[in-house]
Amino acid sequence: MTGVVFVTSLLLALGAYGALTRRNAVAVVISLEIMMNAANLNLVAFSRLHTPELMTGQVFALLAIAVGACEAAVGLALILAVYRRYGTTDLDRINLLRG
Amino acid sequence: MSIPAPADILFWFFAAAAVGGAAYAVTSAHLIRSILAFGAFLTAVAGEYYLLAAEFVALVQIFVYVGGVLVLMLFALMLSTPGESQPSSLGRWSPAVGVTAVGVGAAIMIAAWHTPLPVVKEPAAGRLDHLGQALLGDHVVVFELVGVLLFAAVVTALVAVRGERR
Amino acid sequence: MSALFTFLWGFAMGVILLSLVGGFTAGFILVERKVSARMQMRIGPVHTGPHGLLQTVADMIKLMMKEDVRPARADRVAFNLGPLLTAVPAVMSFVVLPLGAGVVARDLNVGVLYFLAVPSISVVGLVMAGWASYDNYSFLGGLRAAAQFISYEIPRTLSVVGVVVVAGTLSTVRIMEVQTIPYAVLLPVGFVVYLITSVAELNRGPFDIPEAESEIVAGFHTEYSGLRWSLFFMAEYGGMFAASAFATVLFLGGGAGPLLPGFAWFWLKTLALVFVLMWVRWTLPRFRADQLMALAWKGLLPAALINLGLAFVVLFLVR
Amino acid sequence: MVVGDVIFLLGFGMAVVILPVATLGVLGWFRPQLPERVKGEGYESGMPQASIPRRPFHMAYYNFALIFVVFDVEAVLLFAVAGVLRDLTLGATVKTAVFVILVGDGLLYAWRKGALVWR
Amino acid sequence: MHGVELLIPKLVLVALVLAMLPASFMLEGRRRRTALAVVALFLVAALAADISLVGSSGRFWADSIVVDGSTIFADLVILVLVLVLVVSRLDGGAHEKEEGDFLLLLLLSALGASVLASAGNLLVLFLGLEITIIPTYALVAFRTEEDRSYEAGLKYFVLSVMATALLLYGLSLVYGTTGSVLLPPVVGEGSPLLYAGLVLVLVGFSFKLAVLPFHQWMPDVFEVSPPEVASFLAVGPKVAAVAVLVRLLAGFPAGEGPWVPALIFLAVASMVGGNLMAFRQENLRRMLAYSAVAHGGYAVIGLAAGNAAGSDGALLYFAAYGVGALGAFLVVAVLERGGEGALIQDMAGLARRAPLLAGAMTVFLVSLIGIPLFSGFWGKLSVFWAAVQADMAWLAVIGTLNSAAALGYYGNVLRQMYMEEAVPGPGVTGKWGTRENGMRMALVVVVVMTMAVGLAPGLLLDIIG
Repeated sequence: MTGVVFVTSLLLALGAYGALTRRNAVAVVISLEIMMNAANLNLVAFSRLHTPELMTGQVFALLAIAVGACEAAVGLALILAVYRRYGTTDLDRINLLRG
Repeated sequence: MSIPAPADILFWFFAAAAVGGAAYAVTSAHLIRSILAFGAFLTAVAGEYYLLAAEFVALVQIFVYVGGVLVLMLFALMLSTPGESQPSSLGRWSPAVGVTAVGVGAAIMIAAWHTPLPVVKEPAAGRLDHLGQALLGDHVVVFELVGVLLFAAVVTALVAVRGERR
Repeated sequence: MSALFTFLWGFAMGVILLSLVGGFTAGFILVERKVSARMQMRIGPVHTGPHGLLQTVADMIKLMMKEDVRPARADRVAFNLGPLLTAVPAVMSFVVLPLGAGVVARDLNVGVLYFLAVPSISVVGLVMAGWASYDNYSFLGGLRAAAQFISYEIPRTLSVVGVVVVAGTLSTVRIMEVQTIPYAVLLPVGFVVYLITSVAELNRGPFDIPEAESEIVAGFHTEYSGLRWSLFFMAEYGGMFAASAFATVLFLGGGAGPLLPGFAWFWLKTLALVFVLMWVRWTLPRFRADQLMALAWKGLLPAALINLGLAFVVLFLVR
Repeated sequence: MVVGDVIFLLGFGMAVVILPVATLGVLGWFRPQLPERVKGEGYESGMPQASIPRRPFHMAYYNFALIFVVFDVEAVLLFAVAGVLRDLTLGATVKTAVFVILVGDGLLYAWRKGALVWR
Repeated sequence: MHGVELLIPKLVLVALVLAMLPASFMLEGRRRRTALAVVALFLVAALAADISLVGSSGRFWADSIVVDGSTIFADLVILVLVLVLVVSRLDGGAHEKEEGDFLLLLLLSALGASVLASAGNLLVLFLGLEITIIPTYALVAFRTEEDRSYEAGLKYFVLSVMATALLLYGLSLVYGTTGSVLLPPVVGEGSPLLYAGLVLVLVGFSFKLAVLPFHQWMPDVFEVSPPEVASFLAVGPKVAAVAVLVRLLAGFPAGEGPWVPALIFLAVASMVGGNLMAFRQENLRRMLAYSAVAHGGYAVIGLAAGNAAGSDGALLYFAAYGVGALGAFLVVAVLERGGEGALIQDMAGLARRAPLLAGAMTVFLVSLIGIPLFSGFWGKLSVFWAAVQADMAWLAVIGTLNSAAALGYYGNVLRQMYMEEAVPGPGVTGKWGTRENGMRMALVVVVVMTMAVGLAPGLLLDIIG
C-alpha cells in the first residue's frame, strides 16, 4: 500500500503545480480535481487496510466524489460569470483587484 | 524473481496511466488536450478503484466525473476559445512552484516510506450490501448531509451564474 | 495463466460483440428503411439483391472506400477521437447485457450501474466531434446533443433506481431471476420514462433536434464521412438495441414467458421494442428545443421521482 | 473476483478500440486521398463560412449542465442504497426518501428560479 | 431517539433552510418585513434552545454528531451572528430584491458551520466544512453590479478548493494510519505519515482560518463582498473550524510533535504579518481584513498552547473578536448604504455627522484593540494566559506587543472620526447614520453584547464548560 501513497502524492504534487501555474481557469479546475482524486484514491486504498467490511473508506470516497462534483459545478458557474464580464477565462488578465 | 501477480501489474499499469494523464493534463498548452488527458486520468483512477474492490466507487467515478464534470468542462472549453484554440501558457513563476510541489510530494513519499502500513486485507464479501448498509446505518448523517450539500450546490451555482451580461 | 485466459476471453467477447453490433447496425438500417417506407406509403430499397436485402452491404462497401475528409482547421486529435468515444462506450455496455437467459459476457455485481455509467461517456464524444469539426452546424449540433443527453440522463437513471429498489440487486442477471412479475406492471411509470429517455439519449426522432436536417444539416457529424461517420451510426443502432434489451431485462421479465423457450421470448420482446422505437420515430413530429427540455426536467424528472415513490410502496407491499 | 473483472473489461475494451482503429488504418491504404482546398472548408450550405464556430452561446446550456451534475450525483448515490432497501426496515426507506426530498428541493428551487426554461 | 433535544438548534436551521423556498415569495415581495421577523423569531427560539442546553452533551448516529460544550458555544456564536444579520436587514439593505437567495445561502452556510462544529468523525468534518464553504462562493460574488466581486469569488474559489483538496488528502492519511475516522483520532505511537497528514490538515484549515501565509483570499473578499458576508466569513466558519480542530488535536499528545512549531509559526506570522499589512491599507475593509488575519494569529496561539485553557481560549477568542468585527462591518454596511466612500479618510468627521454611529464604531474598535472591559480583551487574555501556562510566555509577549501595535491603525480610524474635519459630499446623515430601525436595533444589540461580554466574561466561559 506504500505504493499507493507514492502514486497519490505524485498526483497531488502534479495537481498543485497545475493549480498554481496554469492561467486558464478551466485548466486550474482540472488541476484541482486531480488533487481531489489523489485523495480519493488514498481513501479507497486505505479502505482495504482496516476492516474492509465497514466500507468507511469507500463511503468517504463517495462523499468526496460528490463534493468534487459540486465544487466543479460551482467553479464553472463562477468561471462563466467571470467570462461574461471580463470576456476571458485567463486568470492573469482578470486583475482589477490589487494585492 | 517471481512473476508479479496480475493485480500488481494492473495496479502499476493504471498508476502509470493516471500519472501520465495527470502530467499531460497539467502541462499541455491546448485546453482540449488537457481535458482529454483529464478524462484518461479519471478512467485510470476508476480502474484503480475497481482493482481495489471498490467497483461501485469506480462506476460512480465514471458516471459523475467522466459523464458529468468532464462534459461541464467541455462546455466551458467552448467559452475559453473565442477564435483559435489559444495555448494557455504556464505562469511566470512555475519553477519555484514546481520545486515546492515536488518538495511536498517528496515529503509525503519519505513519510510513507518510513511508515509501516497494515497488510492488505481481503475484500469483504457482499460489499455492495455493506456499502448500502453503511450509508443507511453508521453514516446516515453523511448520506443526508450530502443531500443538503447537493441542494446547496444547486443554489450556489444558480446564484453565481445569474446577472446580465454587461 | 487464468489471468491471461480471462484477458483473451474478454478480447474474444469484444470481437464477437463488436461484430454483433455491426451486424445489428446493418440489419436495423435496412429494416428501418423498409419500415419507414411502409409508413410513408413508399416501398424502400428494392434494387440491390432480392427485395433490396443487400442494400446495406452495398452502402457499407461504399462507406469503406470513401475518402476520409477532414476539415483543414479541425482539431486533429479531437476530430479523430470523437466518433471512437461515441461508439466504444456503446459497445462496452454490451458486457453486462444478458442476451437471453444466462447468456452474458460477464455478470458484474454492479451491472446495472455499469450499463448506465459506461454509455454516459458517449456524450463526451458527441461534444468533442462537434467542437473539433470547426463548423457552425457541427458546433451547434454537438451542444444540442450534449444538452439533450444530460437532461434525459437523470430521469433515465432515476427510473432504473426504482427497479433496483424492488429487485434488491444491481446484477443484471439476478434482476431477471428475481423478477416474478414483470416490473413494467409494478412500475408502469418507470417503464414509460425509461423508454422515452432512451430514445432521447440516442438522439432519435422525435427527439432528433441535434441532427435536425432542416435546421442544422446533420448536426455534430456534418463534417464526418466514410467509416468514421458510420461509427456514429453504430453507436446509435447499437445503443437502440442495447436500450431495448435492457428494458426487456429490467421491465419485461427477460426470458420469462409461456410455451416458447426463454431465449426466444427474450429476443421477441427486444425486437418488438426495437420496432416500437422505429415506429415512434417515423410517426411523431419533432419536438422543439424548449419543449424537449421542459419535457425532461418538468415532466420526466418528476415522473421518475413519483416512480421512485411507487417503488417504495411496492417494496412495502412485497415484504 | 474483481481482478478478473478488470482483466476481462480491459481485454474487451482493447478489442473494441483496436478493431475499428485497425480497420480505419488498413482501409486508409485503399481509400482515395485527394485533398482539395474546398474540401477542407467547413460546411455552410455552399457558402464560405460566415462566422467562426467558436462563440459564446445560449446561457440555458449552462444552467442545465450545472443542475445536471448535481442530480447526477443524487441519482448515482441512490443506487448505493437502493440495493439493500429490500432487506432493511421501513426506517431505511424513510431515510432514503428524506435524501430524495432534500435534493428534490434543489429541483424546486431551480424550477422557481426559472432555470429550467429554455430561453 | 434519546436526547434529540440536543439537536434542536441544528434542526431549526434545517427547517429554516427548507422553509426558505416557499418563504422567498414573501421575502421578495411586500411581506418581506414579516417574513424576516418570523425567521428572526425562529432563530431566537433556536438560540434559547441552545442556551438551555448548556452543560449537557451527547453523541448521535454512531458518534457522527457530537454535542458538547464547544459545539453549543459555536452554535451560539453562529446563531447570534445570523440573527443580528437578519435583524439588520429588516428594513431593507442592499440586494433586497434577492433577499430569499441571500438568506438561503447564509442559512445553508450557517447550517454547515453548525454541523462542522459538532463533527464526530472525519467524514462529517469534511462535509460540514464543504456545506459551510460552498454557499459562500456565491455570497462573496453576490453583487452583480460589481465586476470585481466575481473576480474575488473566482480567486477565493481556487484557493479554497486547493485547501479542501490538501485537507482531504491529509484526512485520508489520518484515516489510513490510524484506521479509524472517529474524532479525536486514536493516535497511539504515531508515525511519519500520520504527522504528514496532520500537517496537511492544518494547512487546509489555515486557508479557511485565513492565517498567514494562507490569507491571500481574505482582503479581496472583504473588499468586494457584501459587508454582511464579510462579517459572517470573519467569524462563523472560523469558530466552527476551531471547535473541530480542538477535537482533532485532542487525540495528539499535547505540546510535542512537529505540528506545534508549525502552529507557532502560523500564529506569529499572522500576528506580525497581518498587523504590518493592516498599517498600509487605506481602504477600511482591507484594513479590517488584514486585522482579521492578525486576529486569527492570536486565536492560533491558543491552539499552539495545546492545553484546555488554550482550546477554550481559542474558541472564546473568536466569539470575543467576533462581536467587534460584526459591529465594525455593520457600520461599514451603514456607510455603504449611505453612499460613503470606502477609504478610511472618508470617515473624517463621522463623530459630528453621525455621533451615535461613531460611538458604536468606537466601542467595536476598542474591543478589537483589546482594551480591558470590552469583549476583545478577555479573548486575548485567555489565549495569552494559556500560552503562559504552556511555558510559552514569549508567545504571549509577542501577542501583547502586536496588540499594542494594532492601536496604530485602529487609532487612525478613531482619529479620522473625531479629529478630522468632514469633507463635503454625499454621506450618512442622522444620529445613527441610517433611518432603518432594524439596522439601529442590530447595532444596539452588538454594542450591548460587546460591553456585556467585556464586563462579565464568565458568561461565555461557562458555556464552553
